[in-house]
Amino acid sequence: MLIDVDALVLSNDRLSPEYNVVRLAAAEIGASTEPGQFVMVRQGLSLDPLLRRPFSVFEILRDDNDRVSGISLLNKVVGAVTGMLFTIEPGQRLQCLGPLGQPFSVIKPPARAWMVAGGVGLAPFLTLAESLRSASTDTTLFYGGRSAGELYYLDKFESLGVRMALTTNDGSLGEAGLVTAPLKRELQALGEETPLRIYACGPTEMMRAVAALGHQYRYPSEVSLEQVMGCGLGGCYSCVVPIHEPGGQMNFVRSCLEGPVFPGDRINWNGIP
Amino acid sequence: MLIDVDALVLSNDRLSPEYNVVRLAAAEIGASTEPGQFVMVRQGLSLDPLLRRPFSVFEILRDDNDRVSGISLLNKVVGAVTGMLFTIEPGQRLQCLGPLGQPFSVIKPPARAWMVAGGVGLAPFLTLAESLRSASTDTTLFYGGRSAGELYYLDKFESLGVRMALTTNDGSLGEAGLVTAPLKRELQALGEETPLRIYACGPTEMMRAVAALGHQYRYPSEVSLEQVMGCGLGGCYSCVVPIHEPGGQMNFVRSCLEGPVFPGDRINWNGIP
Amino acid sequence: MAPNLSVSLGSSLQLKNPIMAASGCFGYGVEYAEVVELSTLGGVVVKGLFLEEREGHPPERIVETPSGMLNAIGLQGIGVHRFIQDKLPTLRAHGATTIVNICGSTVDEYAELARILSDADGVAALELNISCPNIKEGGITFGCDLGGTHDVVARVRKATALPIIPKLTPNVTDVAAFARVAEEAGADAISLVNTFLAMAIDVDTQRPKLSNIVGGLSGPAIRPIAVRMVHQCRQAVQIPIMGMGGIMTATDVVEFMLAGAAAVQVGTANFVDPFIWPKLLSGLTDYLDRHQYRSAEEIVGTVDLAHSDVAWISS
Amino acid sequence: MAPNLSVSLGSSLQLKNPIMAASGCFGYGVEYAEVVELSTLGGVVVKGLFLEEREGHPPERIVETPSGMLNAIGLQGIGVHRFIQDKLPTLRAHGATTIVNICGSTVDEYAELARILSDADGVAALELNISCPNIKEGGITFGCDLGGTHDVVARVRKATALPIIPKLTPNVTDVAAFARVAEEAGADAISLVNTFLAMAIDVDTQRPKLSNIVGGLSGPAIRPIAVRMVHQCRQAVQIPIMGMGGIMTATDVVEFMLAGAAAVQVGTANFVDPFIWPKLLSGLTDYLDRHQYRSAEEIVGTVDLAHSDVAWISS
Ligand SMILES: Cc1cc2nc3c(=O)[nH]c(=O)nc-3n(C[C@H](O)[C@H](O)[C@H](O)COP(=O)(O)OP(=O)(O)OC[C@H]3O[C@@H](n4cnc5c(N)ncnc54)[C@H](O)[C@@H]3O)c2cc1C
Ligand SMILES: Cc1cc2nc3c(=O)[nH]c(=O)nc-3n(C[C@H](O)[C@H](O)[C@H](O)COP(=O)(O)OP(=O)(O)OC[C@H]3O[C@@H](n4cnc5c(N)ncnc54)[C@H](O)[C@@H]3O)c2cc1C
Ligand SMILES: Cc1cc2nc3c(=O)[nH]c(=O)nc-3n(C[C@H](O)[C@H](O)[C@H](O)COP(=O)(O)O)c2cc1C
Ligand SMILES: Cc1cc2nc3c(=O)[nH]c(=O)nc-3n(C[C@H](O)[C@H](O)[C@H](O)COP(=O)(O)O)c2cc1C
Ligand code: FES
Ligand code: FES
Repeated sequence: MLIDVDALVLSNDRLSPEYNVVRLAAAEIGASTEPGQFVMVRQGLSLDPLLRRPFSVFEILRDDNDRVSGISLLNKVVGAVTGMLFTIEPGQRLQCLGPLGQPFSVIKPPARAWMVAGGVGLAPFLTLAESLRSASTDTTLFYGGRSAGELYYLDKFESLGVRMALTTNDGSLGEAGLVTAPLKRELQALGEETPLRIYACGPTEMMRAVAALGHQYRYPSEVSLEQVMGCGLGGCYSCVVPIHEPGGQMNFVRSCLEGPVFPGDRINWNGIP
Repeated sequence: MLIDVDALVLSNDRLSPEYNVVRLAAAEIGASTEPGQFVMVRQGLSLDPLLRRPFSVFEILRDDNDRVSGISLLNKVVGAVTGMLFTIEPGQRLQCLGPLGQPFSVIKPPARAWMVAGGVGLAPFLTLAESLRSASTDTTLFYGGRSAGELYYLDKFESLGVRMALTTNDGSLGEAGLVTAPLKRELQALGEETPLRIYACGPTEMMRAVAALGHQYRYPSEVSLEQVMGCGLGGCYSCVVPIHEPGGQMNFVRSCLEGPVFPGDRINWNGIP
Repeated sequence: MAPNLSVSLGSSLQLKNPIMAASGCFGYGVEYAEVVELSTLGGVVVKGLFLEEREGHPPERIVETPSGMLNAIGLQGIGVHRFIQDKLPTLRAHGATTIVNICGSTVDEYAELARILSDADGVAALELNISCPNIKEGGITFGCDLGGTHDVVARVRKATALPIIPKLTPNVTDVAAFARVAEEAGADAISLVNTFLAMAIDVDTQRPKLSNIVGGLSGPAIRPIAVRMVHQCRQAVQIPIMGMGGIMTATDVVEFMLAGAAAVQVGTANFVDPFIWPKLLSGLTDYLDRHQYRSAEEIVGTVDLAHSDVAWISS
Repeated sequence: MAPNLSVSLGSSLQLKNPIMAASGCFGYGVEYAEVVELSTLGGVVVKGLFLEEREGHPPERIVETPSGMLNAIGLQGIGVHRFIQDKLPTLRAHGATTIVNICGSTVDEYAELARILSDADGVAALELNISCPNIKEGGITFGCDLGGTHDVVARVRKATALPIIPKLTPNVTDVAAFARVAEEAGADAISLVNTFLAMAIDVDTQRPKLSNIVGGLSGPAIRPIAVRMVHQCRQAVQIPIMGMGGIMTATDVVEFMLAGAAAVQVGTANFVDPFIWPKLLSGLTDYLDRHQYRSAEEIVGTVDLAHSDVAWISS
């Protein structure tokens, strides 16, 4: 059920000068969030910035009794609201509306799951990894960043039993280059018979490449798009994505309602700014 | 000299649900502020609220070596910015532009000084009391509030050797009624020969009454007006006060430049909203 | 006793309360059925409809600006027939007071839309969108021309018995003149404002931020202009006014009503807070209670101008 | 090498840089002599002057609105003679490039002001304020009428050899038409926008917040509309444009220049941050450096519209 919580900030861990994790006492949202869903946030009563901003739910927080106690957001500073989220202090509050959007489909064994994350595109994959691993799905994280200092939460994924394939632009951790390189290599090496689902979140060009690889090797892919969203609820038609409809026709669909997760194949990538 | 300091908030003492004192590391401003001067404040980069707000300098802070280390503001919540100032936390920053405006004139013995404060109108009087008392001027504070819980910093004034005449609307501290009642009584009791200057800050009706009493008993008064101020520097002409000019003519003068302190006699009180 | 919130927008349109969802900011209404009880709203103005389906403009379709936003959705929509078939029954089932915002490239299209919607079950009124700033054909070309405004209103008047409410654009020198023409041509009420034609440029790419180059500015940034226009129109016409532009709080609702709006619409604020509706309603009720009014209609147009000229100099 | 910031506003007005203080937001300039080296500004447009002294409107004269403010100062001023006597020498002494904003109730008054100021020492240009929304006589009545605009500009053109820059109001349907008329009548440049006519009501007292009932909206709230209007005018006329409306940062300066402004004015932002001037100048320099321009003039009007229509459907 959709709710709006004026959530207390429990902690703010600054991971780097650009990335941080904000933990929020929004148990009601956490309790009903599925992997890949998002919340729309805003702070206070100021009318500038005006609109809420979409953020993936990064973690579902649990208390000592393993009851859901909140959520966290993985934030990367790019502008006004992400800048504010970086400086927010425990004790302050953040309005969170959610959960919203269509989640990833959680594939089950014997199929394998390959998650491909670029930068802050890691955000939806921690909850997905948890769901996949509780279903005992064989799960890999292909994760690329600019440098070693920009790859986060590796221990956490490892502790869930996720196989890691890391890349950095500068080669300071894992393989040097783009995250699509090991992905392509492993796809080539894969036997045709292995059922597999690819999940991707990151820069548009990365997702496009992943969707193309999925198409080429005939594996289904799901990408989580980051369109500009005015409302998150289907009211404004700002967040549209050009989609190939089953009939061959082209259509603008609202990524807040029908996404943000889409089959990679359905998207007309040329129409995404 | 006028400067703009992005001042660190050192502390925020909430005195009541409406009043608080914010201490700011703005030593450069503190070092050159005279009693009755003000600063224009704003927080952060948000464009709503947009304009700065004027606040009297309440205290000049000093470090252990008695060097000026900052200033404080006495804040009363009435709207957006005063509300923000109430919730601000140490570690955050507040932009302070100042010092601005014409100060009170600090009268010297044998003249006496009577300060009349209503509510948050107390703000400019702590620095004035300090200056008066260092000049050994016999100083009285007539101070009115709604109830005992809304009269602040009494010890501080007493420790400076200021005589106190307190009133509350509900009689919970001092005399019941308006602060102009004891003022009037004491003016009546005063011998004609005693030189005296009256200073007033508070609600417009109070200042108007004080100016009228001063006029009636032929003592000079100085009032500190609280006009809406767009800029604080003489640029916008928003803050004007209708003034009786020496020639008998009427004129709108900018209270940020020629005030906020004016001789009570010079003001056309009917023209103040 | 709780104040009476109902207001009338002309003889044939009675609203439960003066607070409605603005066109294009509430989808087809059905999207919000889980968020707010649609029947509690004064009305739901659905997204602008053409006769036919439209794909709208490519992204980017919106950009945020100080206390506002630009949109150039381009009236993506399902067309009137699919609306009647797929959406209207749901709106009816939820007890919504549905006002349909219609848009045409020609006067005939407006008339045709009006005829079709007159036959549909569950349409309370038609809002004539002659003010959309971000489509090329139709729309604002009628709204910026007195003759064009007259033609559309007069033709739709002939085509339907439904209450008709032309929606005026603020992008004109004298909005009151358009209000008068609309009244003369037979409008039951007018609504204003639609958005302000505006533009934002990305300085890094040196391209417009919107794919459509220009878009419409809405949100609290425009409120003071919208309030002024509502007040001007109130002095120019007898028919009721639906006021809008930047309403975010119940105080803003009251401001528009004092300026002369018999009802208000809320657009952009619904994006910021989809749970705003009960807050606005209870805020309005509180205001009326506090000021001891028995009905919302009592405050329409009652802004007090008498004290504005402080006669300081004479005193 | 540092990029060349100088820009020309017509043949007889060369500015050191494109960033000027807007009229009415910088007093007579002298108020800010301690805050900013006046000679470092592209120019100082002084507060609107009539022939005679004016007392202006009683308070309240301003009210803040979301990301903006309304003002109805009512052009309080010292009149042209006292300006020439008391303020101009100081401006000259500080090396300011002074542009005088003039305002009249009749066409004759504009011409008379122009004549008087032509004889004064230290006036770089005249800005013709035909767009002040909050005085009854003169001003905006000329600015909202094509004939009136033409008359004022043509008459002032005859009265002076100084560069003349009519300042256009945004409160019109087609600002580009006014730009064209101004050009035809002999303007050297145009400036826009003045403020938007607007209103705010105090719901508790039920009175207008401004003593003058209405006032002019300025500040970042209006920026997207102003940028659009500058861009429209750029396509309509050859003469240079001074753009303004809500500039708060160097990015905003660049946005206006890309839209077509040869220079910009900054008004409300100076209230928020009187130390803004060096920040804007260094921000502009940084931008030009980063994008490898050698001069500010290179970016005027270069917004790239070619990519705006993303041809997604064909791909
Ligand atoms: C479903 C969804 C989930 C998201 N999850 C996360 C997340 O978990 N963590 C996270 O840090 N971010 C996430 N984002 C992106 C995030 O919403 C944007 O970074 C944010 O809206 C920018 O707001 P701002 O006020 O900081 O930037 P603004 O000041 O609004 O803009 C600054 C710059 O950022 C660009 N920008 C604006 N919106 C986006 C966007 N949606 N994507 C990329 N660039 C943008 C603008 O073009 C502009 O150049 C998500 C977006 C979507 C749609
Ligand atoms: C020289 C000077 C010194 C001041 N010193 C102090 C001080 O030391 N401490 C302090 O708490 N306040 C002081 N004030 C008043 C303070 O500036 C206002 O309370 C403040 O600007 C309100 O801002 P806001 O955003 O909270 O209210 P807004 O949201 O802007 O307005 C809320 C309500 O407050 C009213 N209001 C706005 N400005 C004023 C004003 N100037 N006076 C009274 N009511 C106003 C508005 O009409 C409105 O109804 C001073 C004012 C001046 C001119
Ligand atoms: C995203 C968006 C889409 C809109 N679509 C329409 C529309 O289809 N028809 C219409 O008449 N107005 C449309 N409008 C204008 C609004 O109905 C309203 O007039 C305007 O936004 C001002 O109100 P606000 O400030 O409360 O949003 C739209 C506005 C927005 C923001
Ligand atoms: C308080 C105030 C006074 C103004 N006075 C004048 C004036 O005298 N003459 C004039 O042409 N414009 C005047 N303006 C308009 C500004 O010059 C400018 O056109 C407008 O404010 C938009 O720019 P901004 O958003 O940067 O303030 C005034 C604006 C304000 C806010
Ligand atoms: S964000 Fe508004 S429709 Fe998707
Ligand atoms: S506050 Fe701007 S002139 Fe006084």
